[in-house]
Amino acid sequence: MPSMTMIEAIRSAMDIMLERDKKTVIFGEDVGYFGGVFRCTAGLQEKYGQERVFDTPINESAIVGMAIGMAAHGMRPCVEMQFADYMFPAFDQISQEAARLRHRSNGDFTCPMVVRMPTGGGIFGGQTHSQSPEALFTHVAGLKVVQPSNPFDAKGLLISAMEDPDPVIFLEPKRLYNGPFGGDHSGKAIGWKHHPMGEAPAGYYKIPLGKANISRHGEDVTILAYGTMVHVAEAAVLASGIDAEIIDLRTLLPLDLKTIIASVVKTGRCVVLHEATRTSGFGAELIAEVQEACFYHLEAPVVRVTGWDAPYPHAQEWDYFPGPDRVQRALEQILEA
Amino acid sequence: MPSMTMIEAIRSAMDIMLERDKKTVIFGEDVGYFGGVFRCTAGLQEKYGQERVFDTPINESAIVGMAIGMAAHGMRPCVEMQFADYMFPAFDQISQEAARLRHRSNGDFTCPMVVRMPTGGGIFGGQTHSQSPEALFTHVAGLKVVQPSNPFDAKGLLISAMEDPDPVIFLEPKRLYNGPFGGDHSGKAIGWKHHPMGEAPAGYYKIPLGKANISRHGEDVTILAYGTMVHVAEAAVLASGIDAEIIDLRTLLPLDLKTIIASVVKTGRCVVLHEATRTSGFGAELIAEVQEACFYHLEAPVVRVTGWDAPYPHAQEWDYFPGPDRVQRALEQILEA
Amino acid sequence: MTQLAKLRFPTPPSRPGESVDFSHLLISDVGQLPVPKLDLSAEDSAPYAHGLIRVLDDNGKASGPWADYLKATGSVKMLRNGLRDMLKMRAIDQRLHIAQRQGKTSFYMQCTGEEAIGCGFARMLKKGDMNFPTYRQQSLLVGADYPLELLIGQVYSNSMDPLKGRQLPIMHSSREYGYFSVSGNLGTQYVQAVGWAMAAALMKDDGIAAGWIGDGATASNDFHGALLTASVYRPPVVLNVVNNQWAISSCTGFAGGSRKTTYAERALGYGIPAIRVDGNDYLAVLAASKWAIERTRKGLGPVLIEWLTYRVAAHSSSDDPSSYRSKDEAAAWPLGDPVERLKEHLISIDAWSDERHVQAEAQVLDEVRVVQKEVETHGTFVDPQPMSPVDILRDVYAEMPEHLLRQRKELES
Amino acid sequence: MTQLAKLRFPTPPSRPGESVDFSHLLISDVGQLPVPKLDLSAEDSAPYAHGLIRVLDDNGKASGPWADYLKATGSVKMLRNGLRDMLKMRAIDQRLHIAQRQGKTSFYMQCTGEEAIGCGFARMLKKGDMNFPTYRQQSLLVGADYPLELLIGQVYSNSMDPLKGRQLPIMHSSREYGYFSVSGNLGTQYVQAVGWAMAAALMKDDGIAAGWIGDGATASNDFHGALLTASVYRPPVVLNVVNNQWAISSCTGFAGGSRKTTYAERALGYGIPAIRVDGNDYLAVLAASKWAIERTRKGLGPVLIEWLTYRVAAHSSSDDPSSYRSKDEAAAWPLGDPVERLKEHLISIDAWSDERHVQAEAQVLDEVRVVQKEVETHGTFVDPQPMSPVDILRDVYAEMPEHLLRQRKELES
Ligand SMILES: Cc1ncc(C[n+]2csc(CCOP(=O)(O)OP(=O)(O)O)c2C)c(N)n1
Ligand SMILES: Cc1ncc(C[n+]2csc(CCOP(=O)(O)OP(=O)(O)O)c2C)c(N)n1
Ligand SMILES: [Mg+2]
Ligand SMILES: [Mg+2]
Repeated sequence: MPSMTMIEAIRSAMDIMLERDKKTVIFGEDVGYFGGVFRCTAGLQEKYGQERVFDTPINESAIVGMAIGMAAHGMRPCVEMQFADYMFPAFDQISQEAARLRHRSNGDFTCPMVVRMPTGGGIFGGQTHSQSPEALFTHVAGLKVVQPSNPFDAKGLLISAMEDPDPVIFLEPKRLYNGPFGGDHSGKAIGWKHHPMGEAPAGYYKIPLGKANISRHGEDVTILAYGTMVHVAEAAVLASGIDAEIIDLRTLLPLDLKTIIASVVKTGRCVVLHEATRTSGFGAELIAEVQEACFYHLEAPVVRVTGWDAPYPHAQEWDYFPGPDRVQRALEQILEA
Repeated sequence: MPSMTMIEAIRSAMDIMLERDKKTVIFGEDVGYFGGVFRCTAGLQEKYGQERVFDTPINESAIVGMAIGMAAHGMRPCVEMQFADYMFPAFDQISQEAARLRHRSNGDFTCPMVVRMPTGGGIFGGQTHSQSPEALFTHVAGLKVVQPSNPFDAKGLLISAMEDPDPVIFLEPKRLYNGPFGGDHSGKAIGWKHHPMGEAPAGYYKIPLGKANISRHGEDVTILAYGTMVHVAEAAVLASGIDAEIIDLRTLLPLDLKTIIASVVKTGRCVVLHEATRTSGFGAELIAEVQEACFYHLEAPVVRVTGWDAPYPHAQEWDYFPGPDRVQRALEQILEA
Repeated sequence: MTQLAKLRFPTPPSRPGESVDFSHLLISDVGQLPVPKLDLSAEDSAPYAHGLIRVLDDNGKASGPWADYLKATGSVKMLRNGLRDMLKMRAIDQRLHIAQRQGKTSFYMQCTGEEAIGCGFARMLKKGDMNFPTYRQQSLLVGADYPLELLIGQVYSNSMDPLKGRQLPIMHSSREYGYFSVSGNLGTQYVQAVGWAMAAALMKDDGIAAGWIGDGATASNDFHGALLTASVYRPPVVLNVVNNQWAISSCTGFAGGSRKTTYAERALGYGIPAIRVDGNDYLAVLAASKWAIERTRKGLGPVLIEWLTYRVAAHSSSDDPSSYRSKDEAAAWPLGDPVERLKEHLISIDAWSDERHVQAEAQVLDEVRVVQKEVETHGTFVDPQPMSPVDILRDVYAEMPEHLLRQRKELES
Repeated sequence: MTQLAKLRFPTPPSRPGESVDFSHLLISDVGQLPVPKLDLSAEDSAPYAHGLIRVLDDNGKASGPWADYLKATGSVKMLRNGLRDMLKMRAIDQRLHIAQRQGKTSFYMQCTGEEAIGCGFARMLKKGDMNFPTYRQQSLLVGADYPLELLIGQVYSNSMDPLKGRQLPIMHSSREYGYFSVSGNLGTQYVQAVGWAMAAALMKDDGIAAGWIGDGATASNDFHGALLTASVYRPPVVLNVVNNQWAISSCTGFAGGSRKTTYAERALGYGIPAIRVDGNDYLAVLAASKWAIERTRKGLGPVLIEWLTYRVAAHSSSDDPSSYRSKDEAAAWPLGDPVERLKEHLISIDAWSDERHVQAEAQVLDEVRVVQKEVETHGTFVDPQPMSPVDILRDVYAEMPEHLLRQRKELES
């Protein structure tokens, strides 16, 4: 199997869908001729032409609004928000329009659309290039919310998303675009070439939405993570020697609660990770479900390791980022509890 | 003390602040001459003139954007979103601009502003006049989020909000505007005149932000609620005869965790209520904190009674609304657990 | 001393008790504007954006180039049908407004005074075209012969409602009849119309899209997004602005409408040609719609139409306009009433009479009443017929995911 | 067969390897536009919105009514200072761009080619006025004599940074120097500028606000919100559009810029007068700024200025424009380089010389270098000086609420 970066995997998924389904269109800011500021669409306009892959004005609400109109007509738009931080102008179109169309028209109109966006910190982007808004999307009934942690999943999940009959928010952890990242920001770059999940079939395949992946089996504590934090969890487990089970959620909505429950029932302990600010983050939802379903199996409160409740600072990025030290400490504490 | 509806209480707070502080300005759609579609600003333009109380174009982003500019300059804008459902176009200005200004400018610019909005269902408003978006605001560091459940609190909290140095989201449960509502939608209207919390001083007073109110003392189970659901909780408690402690949160962010913990430690059981859709609602955050802080005191999992994960339907409003029956059932179940 | 800046606050034509002043309205005489070529440019459309396309004068006489343009395809029968459409629209509004007052529905919104616009425009569309209407564009449904029982069923949220009671009354949806699901959020759907039109072009069908927005809602941000994307990609979309002078209680001045600038002119800065049309003149509506739709379908790019009209009724059944404007405004409206004007015209060309009019009014009222009665047997708001609560959870997704299945259990318990 | 609609996709002046075509640009000759009265209306501003205000011709000669207008208040000294400002701006950009390449800062954005605009505009403002700049308006700081050590400290995110390293380099903030905190989100601050101006009017101080936006960002929704609210309330705000032809990799056509319509013209539909100015002509910048600011301060309402210029450098230190446009574009830009043009003009009136220029360049470079060195002793990106992590939690609120106190404990543990 070829080895791919996450960028290449995402590009490959779009390439395949452009090829397979003439109704697929791709657009966004700098997405066309240039191929996207993160290069995810590089070469696609040249290959498929301007009518399939094109640039847009800098107006995220219009990008999603156009996509809704196209999807309702019968096309399959897959659009890019240049950064997740810039989806806010489009949040009205996403949450009040796209997510509701099927329900409010009783299925007369639907909205099969994918909105891709790079998310998370780790590139010194400051407060407007680092946010993780996944919790906001998971509060919207009618959306599906996906976040891969590696190229293999990214490609398979994106193909599933592009074939899904409902609107899907596809969050791409930008710190993982070129290689796995467990929190070691000393500058040593490890590419996806040296990671097993960097291998992915060249052709069409799918990873189903709504299914988590147990990325490490363990007995003592369950770690719930997604995106970059999966790798941070792995680093913390490696450093601590703790026998943790790491669940890579992959899809946040709908959530694979079965896999989560089975694990927590087994381990009796659970740590939840995310990079987003803590209060009302998606970790809260995970804890609410876990404590309800596994109450009688829990031996300690579920704890969360998250970004602080503050804007993502530029220079102090690593004091903000919930790195492996903080995760390790949480693991040690929960095992003592 | 005079008796007031919630509308009158809110109006009185604005009236007093317009009088006390020349830097106060009030604006929004239909807010000026007409006095607001819910009449909250009725008479204020006539009393203070167009320069203090005025109408705006139908552009929520611009309303908040203007308010930010004014607040940064030194004024104290208090603006209205006609319905909380229509705050989405302004969510970018609120979450990415207002909430961050103090932090990102290191205090050089600040944003003392109040954004009022009617929230919740109960008036057959359908999906675009019924939503409860409080969870979204509580995920934004830098905001304060308030929701009163009665006229007395509404007035005191709004005055606090209008004097607060930071941006405050002030959610007004529209179903409570004219009277308490515990879920009996048979048509029997009870006004605030017949409720003790309908009495409020005519003059200036404050209820501090960040302090919950124990609206009923009890021993067996703690109910966490805010806005309309406080009254639903009371109705359920009355109907069931269960000795529940009802905590009216009043401020969701910052949260009065101390009061919550003290109660749950005492009762060992906790039910969380809100009208918003369940997944990633504010209930999740409450559960996350409660289970962490009170784990060794809990005798049953914390459960939530909420709106369903669907758009608020028009005709089936009462099948959607988390009424006293559902709350009672949850109380009974948690006491059996 | 320096002169200090002072804010300006727009004022309406009247406040309660005041006399009405509509003198600020720019109204050209009938016949002043020729019918331009279909590929009219934005620049050359300036007189059309500032002027007013009219066919009927104040005495019901049709004249000028737009009258001739219409005659080439139109017929007297078409006009009589148009009158019937408008009478039907008015009858529907009246009946449903009363039904709301009787508690048979929770909410209603009338389009009184604006009937010509949708009734006429819809007659010029083809199957496969798609309107993106606001809540006040029900006349498009009447002009498309939408089954009355569906229209009324939706308003009653009963078992005849094609939307299963999920939507607020008046927020219709019908793919088949070219009426996109109304959302209730202002502005959002204007840019969706652009997207639909882009899809039509990309998929090489010959459909067009028509966006609809109120004068008040042109203030919303997505108005700009729609004009901009239409200007950049030039898809087949007609962008309609229904300028009825009011947005609930705020006058059109709060959306930037003024003596000096029209909404049509806002399109020119985007390089989109625009025309301004007497929306209370059914013949002008037909003629302008025909021109704009033909142009658009031919791939000549987007066009904006400002329909000048007046909101005669309250904003909605929850509104009482007497608290913010003079009761005399509707009567003082210089462009009159669309039904009266068309009637007068038809009578003047001996194609109609007062008797036939009275007859026709009675007939449509009867038609509406009969259907209404029948629909009411399927339930009303005061006398609902039970629907399955589980329907709330259906159609949130194509398939019900597990968390909704769990909630369904809870709901049914 | 019917002709089908086909979408259009804008094209740039060049792609890599292609020859450059700027023939679409509307450029009037020097001296064509008289200086209008301060209370110019939107209608009467049409020639100004479509034309181009210029003072310097292609040979550096100043002429025409705007040159005279400027002479009435300006002086040669002012022009020489302007040249120094621009040289300083360029030196700062060069040094900090190199510093970024050396890893001393994470990010940088140059304004090469656009220096005249901010340097000139700022010189016409008064204390108490407030700019709402984008990330590329650092020339406003130079024109306001903002202390170099603060400017450089911010870019280094070190202990000299007035913003404590919280913001991305270039996102300065200074109330004192009239530079509102840059957010990084495009468009949002344009309408905040309107709000600030409204506050100035309401609080009866004589300050004005100046909004700034790039051509690409005029596509953002808040551009409309700003124009609309400015048009409705008429507060003292100057709305600036810096049209530098590019938005990262997309040409100005994707924001609707075209041969036929200018950004300035977009204001006319809102009833806001607008002028279009050669942004690479320091004298035109001074003259137009003076006129617009004076008009605004006098309470004559908002005005929009489109500054025609060219983004010579990459979008940012993360960008490489050679992959999307010809390397020859900057050289082919018909309005030349602002520094060269002002230099040439000053030499032509015997107020400057090549020698003095070389000297001045060396001098400002030295000045910048000295401050830079000093600032670097307080830490750089590769060699940071420890800051307290707890600073992250400060200033989220005026007072740290309990949940942040708990997080603070966690952070310190
Ligand atoms: C985003 C948004 N903001 C506010 C509202 C509330 N609202 C409903 S209708 C209306 C007035 C609209 O006026 P206009 O666009 O002129 O249409 P008209 O009612 O005159 O047909 C307002 C403010 C809304 N529906 N959506
Ligand atoms: C809302 C939003 N969307 C996207 C971006 C990403 N972005 C940053 S700069 C830029 C291009 C802006 O171009 P323009 O407004 O012309 O300004 P210039 O860079 O030319 O000065 C884009 C798309 C952003 N910062 N904010
Ligand atoms: Mg209107
Ligand atoms: Mg630009």
